[in-house]
Amino acid sequence: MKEYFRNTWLGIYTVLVGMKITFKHLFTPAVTIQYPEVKLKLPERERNRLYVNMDDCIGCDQCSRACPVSCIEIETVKSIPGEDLGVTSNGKKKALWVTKFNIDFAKCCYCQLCVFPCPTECIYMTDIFEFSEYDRNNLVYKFATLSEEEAQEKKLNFEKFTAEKEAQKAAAAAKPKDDQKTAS
Amino acid sequence: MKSADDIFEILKKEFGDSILGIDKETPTEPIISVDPLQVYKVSKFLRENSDLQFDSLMCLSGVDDANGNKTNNADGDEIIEGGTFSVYYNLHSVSLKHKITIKVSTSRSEPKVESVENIWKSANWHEREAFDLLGIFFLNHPDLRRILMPYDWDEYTTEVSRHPLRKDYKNPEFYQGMKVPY
Amino acid sequence: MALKTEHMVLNMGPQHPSTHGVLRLELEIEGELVRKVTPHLGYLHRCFEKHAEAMQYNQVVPYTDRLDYLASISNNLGYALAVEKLMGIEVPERVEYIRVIMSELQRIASHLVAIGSNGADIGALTPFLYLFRDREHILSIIEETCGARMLYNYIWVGGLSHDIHPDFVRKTKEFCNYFKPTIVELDNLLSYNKIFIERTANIGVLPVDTAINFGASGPTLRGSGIKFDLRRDDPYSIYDRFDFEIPVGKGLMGTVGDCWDRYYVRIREMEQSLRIIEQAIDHIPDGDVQSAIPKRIKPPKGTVYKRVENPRGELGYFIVSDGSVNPFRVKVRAPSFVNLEVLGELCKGYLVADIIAILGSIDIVLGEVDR
Amino acid sequence: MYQYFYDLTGNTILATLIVAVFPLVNVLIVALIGVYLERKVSAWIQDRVGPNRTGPFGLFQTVADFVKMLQKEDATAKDIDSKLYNIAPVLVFTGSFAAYAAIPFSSKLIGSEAEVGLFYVIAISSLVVGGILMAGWSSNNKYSLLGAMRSAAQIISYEIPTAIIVLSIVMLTGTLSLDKISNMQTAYFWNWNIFGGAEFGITKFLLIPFMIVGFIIIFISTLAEVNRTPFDIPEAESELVAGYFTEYCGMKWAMFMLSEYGNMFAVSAIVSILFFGGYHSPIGYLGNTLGIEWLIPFEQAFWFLAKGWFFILVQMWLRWTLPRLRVDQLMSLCWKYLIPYAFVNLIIIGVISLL
Repeated sequence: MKEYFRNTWLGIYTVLVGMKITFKHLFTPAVTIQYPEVKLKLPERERNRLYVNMDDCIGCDQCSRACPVSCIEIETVKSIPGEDLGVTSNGKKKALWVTKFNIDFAKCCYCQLCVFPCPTECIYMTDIFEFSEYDRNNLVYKFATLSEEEAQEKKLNFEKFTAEKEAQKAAAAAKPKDDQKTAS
Repeated sequence: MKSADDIFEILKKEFGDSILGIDKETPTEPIISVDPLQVYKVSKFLRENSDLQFDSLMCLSGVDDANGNKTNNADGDEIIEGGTFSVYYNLHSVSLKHKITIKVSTSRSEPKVESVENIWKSANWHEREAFDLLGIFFLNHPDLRRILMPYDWDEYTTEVSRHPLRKDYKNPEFYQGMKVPY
Repeated sequence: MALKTEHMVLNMGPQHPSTHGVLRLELEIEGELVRKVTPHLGYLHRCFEKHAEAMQYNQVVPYTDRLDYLASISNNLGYALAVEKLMGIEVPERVEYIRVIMSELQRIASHLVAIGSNGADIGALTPFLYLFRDREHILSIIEETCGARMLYNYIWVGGLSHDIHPDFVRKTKEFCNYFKPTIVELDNLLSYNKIFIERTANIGVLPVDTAINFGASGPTLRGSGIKFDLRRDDPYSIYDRFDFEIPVGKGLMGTVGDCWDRYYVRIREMEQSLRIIEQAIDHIPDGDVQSAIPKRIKPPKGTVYKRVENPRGELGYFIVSDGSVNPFRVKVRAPSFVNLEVLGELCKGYLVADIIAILGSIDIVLGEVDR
Repeated sequence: MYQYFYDLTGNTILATLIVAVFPLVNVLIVALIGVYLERKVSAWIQDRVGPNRTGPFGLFQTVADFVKMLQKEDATAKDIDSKLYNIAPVLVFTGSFAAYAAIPFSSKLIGSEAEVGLFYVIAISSLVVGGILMAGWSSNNKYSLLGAMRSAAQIISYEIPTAIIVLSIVMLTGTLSLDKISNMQTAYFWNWNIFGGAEFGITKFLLIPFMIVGFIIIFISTLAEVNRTPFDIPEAESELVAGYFTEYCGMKWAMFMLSEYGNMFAVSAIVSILFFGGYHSPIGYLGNTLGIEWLIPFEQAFWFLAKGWFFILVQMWLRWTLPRLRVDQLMSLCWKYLIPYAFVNLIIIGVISLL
């Protein structure tokens, strides 16, 4: 019988305690912020969208090798000795034309493994997180600065250059044989 | 608190040839290898014996050793013939606070291991997962079905793509009309 | 002639408001009484183990985040400790201290979600929002240090990805003082509420021997009265330097090992985590957190099994390496995968509403169950 | 009021129509404000802001919901029992709306001064059970069937404590007509039944504790009858997804919501009539002091609505604090706790009323 009354008393008492707490919360100001108008200030180490500063990029392919989901595609073309490709901010001489530098943000898992190995720190994470698209293909960002024709033209130069080198090497290889013939 | 060697001695004395040996060089833990069809008796002994008392199976993992030779099967896929699958049992005794790892290796063509399900209940799903992902059959397991892969995975897949964790696994082209490769 | 009755099979399917993810429970019920529960898994299977075989050792860390996405720091910690043990790397003191503090913060955050969703499953929606408001503090502290809120890729093999933020220590202390009174408020609002006790006491009682036999671990095991905590019984990193006790279910509101005990163990565990943080926060030695990170991780050929006290239980990594850069096989012993097996045993003879309460008290995360 | 309109219009049908429109308008307004208030109160309790995008302070939120409901396609499952499926929402709504016939909004504004008003209200509100069972059975969905079975058991068993407490009040007042009961509790608040009714004397002070116990019991049991937390088991979101109205969408679902809020107001109106003096103001009428006769009915209507809304707010406040009971605990609470207490209360009030 005692249990019966204890249950009733506990039932009423704990319900009232609960109600006291929620009543107190009726008057505490709201904790939530109104997102589109009020934006949260993100810390500076924030890891959201990647950005590649192309004039520092030497096309060393370190970041695409480090990426676990392989969402970075880079294509480079060697430059002919004559050409001048400029110097990166920390003084390294650039030797490769980066014809294609795509990051597929639909696949990227924002783990920041690509930022650490980059020798010239040209790839880093910004705090932009609102970049949703209607079509998934728009999420593939093209960072390469060379336009299509320039890329073609660079490729052609390079092929022409290698062809000339081949020819000279063949000629050089052919010449010593003549010497041997002449010498023997 | 028994070291791996004493446990090996006790087991060797008890079971003789079905304990195949102890491997101490490879790093981090000595591993006792046991004959796959005796594993039930050995485990029962490991659990009941007063000074061993391994009452909790920490983890049971199936591994495809991929030590066979590579050949091509009928429709040109590259598969591994021969070689072994091995199942590692990490055991731990809550009361006596010592640990041991038991290894069991079976042949790859028809992998059969004794199930330890009614010694440690937690082995039930681990064994089902090893069967599902590697194709190791656990004899007299209560309900050996697939646990993680879809139930009708067998109808849509060829021999080579039936168990995903095998080293020679190849993605099926379609699964229920959906293109599988990404 | 006995009336031919048939059990009704109710499908608490992958899409259900309180199965903590995509878990399908096939209930055989007779009226409201549940006769048999068969869980069906695999709806969130993302082949973590197959991925891990194609990745290098340091690239697997972001994948381990996604196993138990509510406690990713302890997933990273487990994986990092396993590979460090395989390669025999010694980690500087500063890294050890930061790892302990971070994993204790993560434990509190994960318990907050566990308790909140357990209460929401039973109908009390308000505590869920209060707990998420507190969890926001922890997430912003961690976000300041490593840039991400939930999936951190923070603990690497041999060190950490970032050093702690300059005002990390101040903010953590602030959080500790802020959090203590909210636990008391939660206690009054939910733990001692008669209806909550009525719904959880004496429900889903897990006896001791089935708990050990099924390999349950974490709050599910400790709820049944067994004082087994990896931080104390199989100490890893520097947990043996801190004194904290291990809360155990005592059956205050019913029999030992019922839903209420598992719920109450989690609350006391949060207080213990606060104690650990307060002891560790003032003695973080200085040093470089990235000094012991090997340039190229190529562990020797061999196997390792390392286990860590994840907020849901014993998280074990079994790694087989064949000496190359990619791990040969990574098997994860997920605590929720093993604790879920107990559900079949636990739910016989209870009502449909209790299944939800029991599932909430075992606190599973499907990312870890299906890997 | 009917007489007033009959003289005005002349034919009976038009008059009854006008009289019937008043409670309907009230139910719609209650639903309109109720849904909005439910979201705002839950937001304030949970330290959130609640809807504030549609109109100033989010006032048009319910209008937006209503329009959404209107334009929603009435998708029904394949093999549902269409006749029952369509009647169910109508039945549930009429069940809860019919209770307004006997409720006096003010001395002038009353549907029908039926002598057996209270008896009629309790009887008609059990019509809802039929509707819910039909909804649960006809939507051919296991969860709805479970929800319907639970709610049938719940509403039927919680009518008994309500009936007992109503009986104890009727013993005191002697009449079943709601109008007369509220008239008995005239003038200031200490004449209300909760404070022992109008006559002065020893019985008034003896009655107070039992009246308070009676009020708590009837408040809990009417809460259960309306399926509000902690008794919202038929549509328990976390177990049965949405109970008996899982398969309904669009206007049919809105009918269920309308009847829920209508029922909430009807129930809190009955509680306020029985215990808190119906439409009588606690502090006397402005009309009397200023001598404006026609103002009094409006003041009475205001006080009646204020009390009704106060109880609705308390119901909402309870909803966002307490977890949900299980079905068998619900039954044991009713049969083992509420009914015994109600009986004891009945006997004691009976004895006191004889003094």
